[in-house]
Amino acid sequence: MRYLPLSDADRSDMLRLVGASTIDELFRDVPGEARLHGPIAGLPMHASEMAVERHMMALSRRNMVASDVPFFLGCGAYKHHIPASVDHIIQRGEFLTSYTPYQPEIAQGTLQMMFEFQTQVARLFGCEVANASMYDGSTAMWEAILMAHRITRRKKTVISSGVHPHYVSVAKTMAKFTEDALDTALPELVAETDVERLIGQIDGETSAVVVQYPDILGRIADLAPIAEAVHSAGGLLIAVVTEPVALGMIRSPGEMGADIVVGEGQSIGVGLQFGGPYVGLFACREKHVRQMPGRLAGETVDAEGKRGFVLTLSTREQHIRREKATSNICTSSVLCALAFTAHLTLLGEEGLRQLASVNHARACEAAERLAAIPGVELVNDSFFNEFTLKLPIEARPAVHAMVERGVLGGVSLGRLYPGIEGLQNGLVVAVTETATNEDIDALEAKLKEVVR
Amino acid sequence: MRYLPLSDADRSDMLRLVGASTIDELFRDVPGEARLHGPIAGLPMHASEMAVERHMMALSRRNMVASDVPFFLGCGAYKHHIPASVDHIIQRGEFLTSYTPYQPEIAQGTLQMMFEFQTQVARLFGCEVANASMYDGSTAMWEAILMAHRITRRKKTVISSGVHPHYVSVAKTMAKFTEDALDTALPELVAETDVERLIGQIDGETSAVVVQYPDILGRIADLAPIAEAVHSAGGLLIAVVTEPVALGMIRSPGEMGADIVVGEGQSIGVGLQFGGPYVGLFACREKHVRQMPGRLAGETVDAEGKRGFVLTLSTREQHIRREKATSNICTSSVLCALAFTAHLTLLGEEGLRQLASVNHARACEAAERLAAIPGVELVNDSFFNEFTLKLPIEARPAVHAMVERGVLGGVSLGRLYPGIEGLQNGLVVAVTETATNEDIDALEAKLKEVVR
Amino acid sequence: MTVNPSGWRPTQPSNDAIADGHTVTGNRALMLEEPLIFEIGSTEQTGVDFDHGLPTTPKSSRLGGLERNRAIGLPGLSEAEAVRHYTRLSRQNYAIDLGLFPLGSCTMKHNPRLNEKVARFPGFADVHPLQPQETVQGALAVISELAVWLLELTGMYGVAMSPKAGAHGELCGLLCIRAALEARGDAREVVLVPESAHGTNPATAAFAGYRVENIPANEAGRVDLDALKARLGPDVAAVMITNPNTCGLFEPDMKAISDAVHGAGGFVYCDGANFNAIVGKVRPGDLGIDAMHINLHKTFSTPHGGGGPGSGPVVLSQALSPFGPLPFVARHGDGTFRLVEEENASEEHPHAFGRMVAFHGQMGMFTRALAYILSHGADGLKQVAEDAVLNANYILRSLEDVLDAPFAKSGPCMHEALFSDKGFADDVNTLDLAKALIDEGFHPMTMYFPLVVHGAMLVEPTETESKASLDQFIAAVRSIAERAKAGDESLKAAPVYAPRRRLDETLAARKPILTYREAQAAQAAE
Amino acid sequence: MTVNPSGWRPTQPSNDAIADGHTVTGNRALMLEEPLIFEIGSTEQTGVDFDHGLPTTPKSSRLGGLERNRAIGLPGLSEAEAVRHYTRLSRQNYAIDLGLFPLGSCTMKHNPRLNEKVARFPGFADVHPLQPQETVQGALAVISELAVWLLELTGMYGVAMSPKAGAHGELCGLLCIRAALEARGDAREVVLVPESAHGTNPATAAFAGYRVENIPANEAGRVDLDALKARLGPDVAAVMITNPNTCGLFEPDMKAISDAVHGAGGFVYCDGANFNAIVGKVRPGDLGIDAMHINLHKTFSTPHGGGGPGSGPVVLSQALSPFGPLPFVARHGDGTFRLVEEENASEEHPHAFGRMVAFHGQMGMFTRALAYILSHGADGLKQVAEDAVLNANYILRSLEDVLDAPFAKSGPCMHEALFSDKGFADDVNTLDLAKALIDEGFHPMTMYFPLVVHGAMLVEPTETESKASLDQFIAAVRSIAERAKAGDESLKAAPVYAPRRRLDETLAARKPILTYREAQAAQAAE
Ligand SMILES: Cc1ncc(COP(=O)(O)O)c(C=O)c1O
Ligand SMILES: Cc1ncc(COP(=O)(O)O)c(C=O)c1O
Repeated sequence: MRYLPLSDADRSDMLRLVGASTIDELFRDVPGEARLHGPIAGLPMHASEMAVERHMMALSRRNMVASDVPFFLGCGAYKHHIPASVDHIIQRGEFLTSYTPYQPEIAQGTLQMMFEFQTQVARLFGCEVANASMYDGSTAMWEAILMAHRITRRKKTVISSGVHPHYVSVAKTMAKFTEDALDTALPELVAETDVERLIGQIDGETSAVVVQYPDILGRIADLAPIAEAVHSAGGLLIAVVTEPVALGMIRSPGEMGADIVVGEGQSIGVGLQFGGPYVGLFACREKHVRQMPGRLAGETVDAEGKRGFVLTLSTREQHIRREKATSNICTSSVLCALAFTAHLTLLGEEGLRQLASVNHARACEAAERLAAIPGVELVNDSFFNEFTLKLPIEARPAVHAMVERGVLGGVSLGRLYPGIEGLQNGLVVAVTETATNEDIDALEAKLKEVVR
Repeated sequence: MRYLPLSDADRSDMLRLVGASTIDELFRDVPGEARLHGPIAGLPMHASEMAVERHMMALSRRNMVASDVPFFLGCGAYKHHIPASVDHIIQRGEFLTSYTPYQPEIAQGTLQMMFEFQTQVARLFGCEVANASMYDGSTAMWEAILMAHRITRRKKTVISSGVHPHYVSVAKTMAKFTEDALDTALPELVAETDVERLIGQIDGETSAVVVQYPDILGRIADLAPIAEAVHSAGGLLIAVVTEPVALGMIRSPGEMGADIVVGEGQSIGVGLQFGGPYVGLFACREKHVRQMPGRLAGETVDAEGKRGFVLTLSTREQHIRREKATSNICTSSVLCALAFTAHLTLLGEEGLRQLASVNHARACEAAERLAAIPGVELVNDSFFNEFTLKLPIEARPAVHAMVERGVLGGVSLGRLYPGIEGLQNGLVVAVTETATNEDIDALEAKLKEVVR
Repeated sequence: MTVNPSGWRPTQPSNDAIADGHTVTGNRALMLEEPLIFEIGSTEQTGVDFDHGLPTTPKSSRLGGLERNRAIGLPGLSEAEAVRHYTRLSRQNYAIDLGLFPLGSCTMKHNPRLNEKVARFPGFADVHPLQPQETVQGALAVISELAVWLLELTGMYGVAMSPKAGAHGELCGLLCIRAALEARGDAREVVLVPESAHGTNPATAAFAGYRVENIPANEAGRVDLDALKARLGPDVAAVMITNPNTCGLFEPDMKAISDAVHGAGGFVYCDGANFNAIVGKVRPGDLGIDAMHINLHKTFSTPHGGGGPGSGPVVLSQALSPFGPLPFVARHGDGTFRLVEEENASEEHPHAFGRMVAFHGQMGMFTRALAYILSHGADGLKQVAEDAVLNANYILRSLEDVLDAPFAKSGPCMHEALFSDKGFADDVNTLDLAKALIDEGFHPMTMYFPLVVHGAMLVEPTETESKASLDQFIAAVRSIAERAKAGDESLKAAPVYAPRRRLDETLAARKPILTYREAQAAQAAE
Repeated sequence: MTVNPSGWRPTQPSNDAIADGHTVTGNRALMLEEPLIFEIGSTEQTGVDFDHGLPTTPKSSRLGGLERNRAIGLPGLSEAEAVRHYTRLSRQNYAIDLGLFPLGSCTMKHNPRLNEKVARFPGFADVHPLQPQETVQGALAVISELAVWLLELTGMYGVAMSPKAGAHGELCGLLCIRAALEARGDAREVVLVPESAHGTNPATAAFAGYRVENIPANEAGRVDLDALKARLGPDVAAVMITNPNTCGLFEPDMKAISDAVHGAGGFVYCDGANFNAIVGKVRPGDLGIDAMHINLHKTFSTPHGGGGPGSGPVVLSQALSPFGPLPFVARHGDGTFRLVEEENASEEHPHAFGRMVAFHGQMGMFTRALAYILSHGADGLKQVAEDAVLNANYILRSLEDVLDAPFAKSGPCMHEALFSDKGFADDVNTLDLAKALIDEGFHPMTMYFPLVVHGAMLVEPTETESKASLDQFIAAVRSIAERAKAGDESLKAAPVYAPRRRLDETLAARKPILTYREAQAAQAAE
């Protein structure tokens, strides 16, 4: 087997040294009846690299590739161009095949990268501190709700109807078991977000309000009034960002008063990959850092006084605190964080601003043209690179019909909110820098066809 | 521009320091009338990575990809499966972006790899020493002829009709200018090679005899008799190997008495790449090493007595010897040599033997089946993974007709020997481990169609 | 072009230069210092280009009046600088690709490059999670093929693929258990966890709303069966067992434990982080286990990447399968695949406890793990376990005379060898030995875990280490162990050759500096 | 999992351990020793697998009775060991990705990763050179697009794409010249080459069957025009000029030189290795040049790869174009492409001097170079030359007070700054300064070339270095230069931090050991 260095000669020498005559003697603690003899029956034996590669290639060809067709899907995962150097960097063996940096003297590469990542995320979100990554945006949001709960010692959380429905269901799932009370609602196909409702729901029991920015329909609303309302009630504001590229153009949640800002980092540096691995972003106020989940890299000095970095505040974590830890997270998503930080470093503030402008301009153009299709209405007043259309027909069949015409035309709200009255005609369209004029032409043409 | 670190601010600071008010002052040695003002007119301006990638992708899609169709081309370039780790290794920045190892203290990686490569090539070819690579097989062959000429001080070289015609024309081109006399001939569609003829041509003027093994039609002949004949006439035997994988099963030229063995290393570790870059292999007897062209890595010790490697015997080379150098070669093909040595290290002797057996077995199977097609004859008695068929019709149109049927069915001798009587019906078919049963079925079926 | 006309030849030089060891740049030849991006980049600089004549924001921007009005402070680098920055940083890391990385409990094995290649096929890497299902049949096929393998290898009934790492898998398993108990109206609030358990076990139990109680180990390093039985009762929802356990030992009483727990109406959760020791040799399903997570980033070699991403599918018994989370992949008779999500759950999977993540789990890890499994096949995976166990026992027996091996008498270990600092001179500890190993060119073993052994050193070589590599490691450990017993003070100075000497973790925790502040620039420059 | 319960905090440790500097393994933390594959591999071991039931050689083998009957002696490694072997070796190399690599005349600039990606598109990487032309139109299009760019950038008439490197391009150019002369029945046998020329120039001229004569330089480091004119005559076939020349200076008399050579019936070959200095600023075609090679691996950033592969297309004047080699790509009106090869040469290109390589040249370099050129565009390429020249002048002016810069008075340099060892203490030389630079974390400049300057140091920073990187380099050189002048003996000990101290090149040449012999094992082990 190509990955196994021991030869049969090595094996018998080593068995002799450990004083066993057969390998199975080393498994003697395994009750005989449970021990398997010979390879598990019915399963294939080892295969050559060429055979495996061909099998996987054949499977991969059964998927429609985003870059091969006009593509307009978003709703929590975005297609952006990733510089080739990012993939080169994350394939450096010293990053790819290292572990969580437990031995800082020989892990400065990962630790410094984490420190840079934390700083970039904090600045992008307008917060004081950020951690070194969570699994993804949806789990980061639940951890934020729990963190608020620890800080405020309150259990009621008000969640905006504009939060990604999958994120909401993750929170609902967990809340069942932690007995947190979640106040949720469904979005409506209107231009305004549910700011009013949120403010209305806040009371002295409210631990936090959770708002997505931009929201699931692409709408952008000022968070300041909500922050004010929840703060004056002694609660916290949690903002969720699923498209961080937007922050190259619009105000950060932190600036508007959010106490905890979490997000999905996929859209910077990480490919679509059918949903994972992605990278959860988590930022907050410095005063709350000891309630934060996840790894934190911190600056210190070595025995010669040289600056260096270490994992710190680990007394928050499971390996020290066990059942009293702020979270059970251990392995998170550091390699994706590396991709994120490398891409953001290549962009820099100037590049991010330009990238955001191109996205917004393209989206504005597409929105205008699509809204001009008879029977099709643009729901949003405000949006960044993603907006919602109200079709004259159900959007879900329309999406399938567009697929048959070779266009991935958007995400239907029917997919995200199955069977919910009033949302079935909603189509969420994301337009990034990767959409060409020809792509937009194709979308316009095919959508016209299918709605007529 | 994304690759340029200087900002405009840097530029003006630096101009100030060098005492120039404009960048063009630094170009003042360039006569005014020759100096261009502004970007060259009519050429496009810089482009985004995404735009360039799309343009190149579009061009690449205008080629038929070997792995996408049943594929049977050889004649000096072979399609073998290359382990993914080989490409990972050659993309290590420390190999990819380093220069010829002129500073050995910080180039041991490349130097040790060269030393290992030299040893592998020498052993594979059955020679005492090998160099650290040439451009490709064709230029290596000419360098071998010149080397023999330096050693024997004779100018007549007899070249077998079984040598790749492109290699022969490279030699003829050079010989015109060096006034070396080349005795060449065209192959015939028969089972025997031209051993007789070669031996017949040898005389006291003969510097070297050049034989390809296996030859252009895939035939394998014992080199010992030729070696004997040319040695007794005071000349040298040069063997050319274009498919080194064959040496996993058949005797090495060195064993049979070849004095200089050159080859094309592409088939181990290097992709087809439409013909380049490839890697020339060059091996010979130790006593002739000072007449050898190209870089050589040698073992030595450092100031602390630790083993290390350096470029050595450079008094053969242009940078020291200038017009008296053994060759003008400088940059050669070290990264391809790395791919070769990495792949061969993964194979090892056992893997190479197995790989060769699979190739031979597949080729035998295909040969039998194709020879069974009415009107189609197998020319070879002997072959490794490549053989020649005599078709009832001209092979060149047959190849095009197979392309229309989605099969890359082989190399026609009409392409290699345009207009040569008696060769037009020849089709050279290479069958490697990458050819599946379905591929061979397809070839058989399509060939049947086109020859009927 | 470089020549040495002077014909100069080296003579043993003095080492003063090393001793004083200062360079203008702070670099030491190939050991290069690297500043922070905030110290070298600028907010105007960028390493990306945009095409000419690209539309920029139209007059009527649609940003709802929330245009950014402050700078963010994100430095940019040209691509040339960025590639160099990260390459130089990477060289300050140790990694499997560099040498033995025997971090016990972490299974740091070779990461095949084929898997990296496969995961990057456009058909896998460039597919959106919400694409219509008819356009992602290949992706669903990968998930389902991998699921089948995991079930076969574990002998379990169902598998939840979406958990994002081991701890997330633990959570998934406990939530299944909780859902199952609630389904029968049985509200239990205690989860029993051995003292030797990994921190994520108790943390997860708490995260799932349970109260955690420890169960003791016997002197053979196994769960004390009697103590466990004694504690079982109507309040115990589950027992979390790690098997092979964190002392690197197999729990011979596993079946008995399961029976006892089931007898008391509880469930058995098995922490499968150590599955590498038994894959293809034993099927947890045959030991009465109800739920077990599998760290694809351990047993099935998806790269650890400096701390993730991982993937933690959870295999489930028949009793728990109905409660597994959404979404999952269902296979039709006609060979096509369909996602079971909230909308169709009511028919197909009514008891699902809910959803754990936004999408379908770690697809990029599934492709790698499947390629790994297909490469090994049933025979290769069995060999993996055997070689992993053989390598660990080889280390155990080669070191037990110089290092205290608390459970060595009780027989062979599984995939990891456990040692303690017993016998070290008073002022020398496990940390010192670990740091000395760094200078020898090895990554240290896991230190101070499990907590049940003093100054624990947990060594997991894995099956992808050659005998030569183990022998070199053994020689290094032996010499350091001798020094540790002799109380050699110079161990305190280790490491001396690493990019950094020992770092002050206490300072870092007392005055946390978690992000870069421009103010620091000055200070850093000092 | 690692914690530090002892709460230990570092105190400035002693450095003794460094001074004695010995480890059991010989490793120094991340600086790892690596044996030869012949010392760690075995002929039975392999890192590849073959599928079960693959046909093996049938009874009737067709090998003509030449089956191998001896072992070859090729060691194999498992993939795990192989990846580690080459990774560890790679870490003993310096590279552009690590830092400044100012090797004069070699143009070590950043190698964009996009180009690596593009070259690996299956449509380029997995195409056979002898595929029918209708199946390789994309490949032919790449060659022809790149050719058009090279012609535009140089203002020349034709281009030969097949030469495999710079030296091969020189050969191509001289053979065109020779063919052109022979075509007019004019047999000339001398080629004039400046003393300062790169070694490949005279070597190539000899390789092409010419006699080489040197032409002197004037004290401004340029070709002595009068001396050249005086030497011109009916026996002079060509003059080879490097422009910008190897002293990093532009030849202001280039046009006059060309006119004189043409006047005497000869041709002008220009060594284009230094084209990076003028790309987009000057077109060689406007200076009367007849042939010039372009090192795609320099100016157009295809990676040097530790010594190749490169690519050396040659641009030709109208006078020489008819004689260019086969094959080449012709573009039809309908946008399709066709190869002109031996078979159709007689109609389309009757005067071709012949063929230089088996196939079509370095396709893998063409794709990279084209991606590089399209990325920069006309504006970016001009900027490349300007920044390259600016960076070199910045270094020249920042060091001329501490290092002798022989031609600094004569005005600005182009893309490289040249210094001499004048002023160093007697026993200190250029080599010592270079080796000290290694400890500082830089690759040394080109040493002892060009030969016209004593102890030459030729520094070519290229345009992809930031000002910060140059400043750090300048600081390091300044301090070493001071030590060199002061005769600081410790320079002789440099490098001290590299994987190896200075190596004995004389020993290597006196008793060449060019391949591994098992006998050595013992000796090596000593
Ligand atoms: C025994 C054990 N359990 C659980 C875990 C947690 O797994 P993960 O890090 O994938 O969340 C680990 C990983 O370190 C472990 O070693
Ligand atoms: C001035 C000069 N001419 C020619 C060459 C030879 O080019 P190549 O190494 O590509 O053959 C070089 C490369 O070092 C050079 O610097």
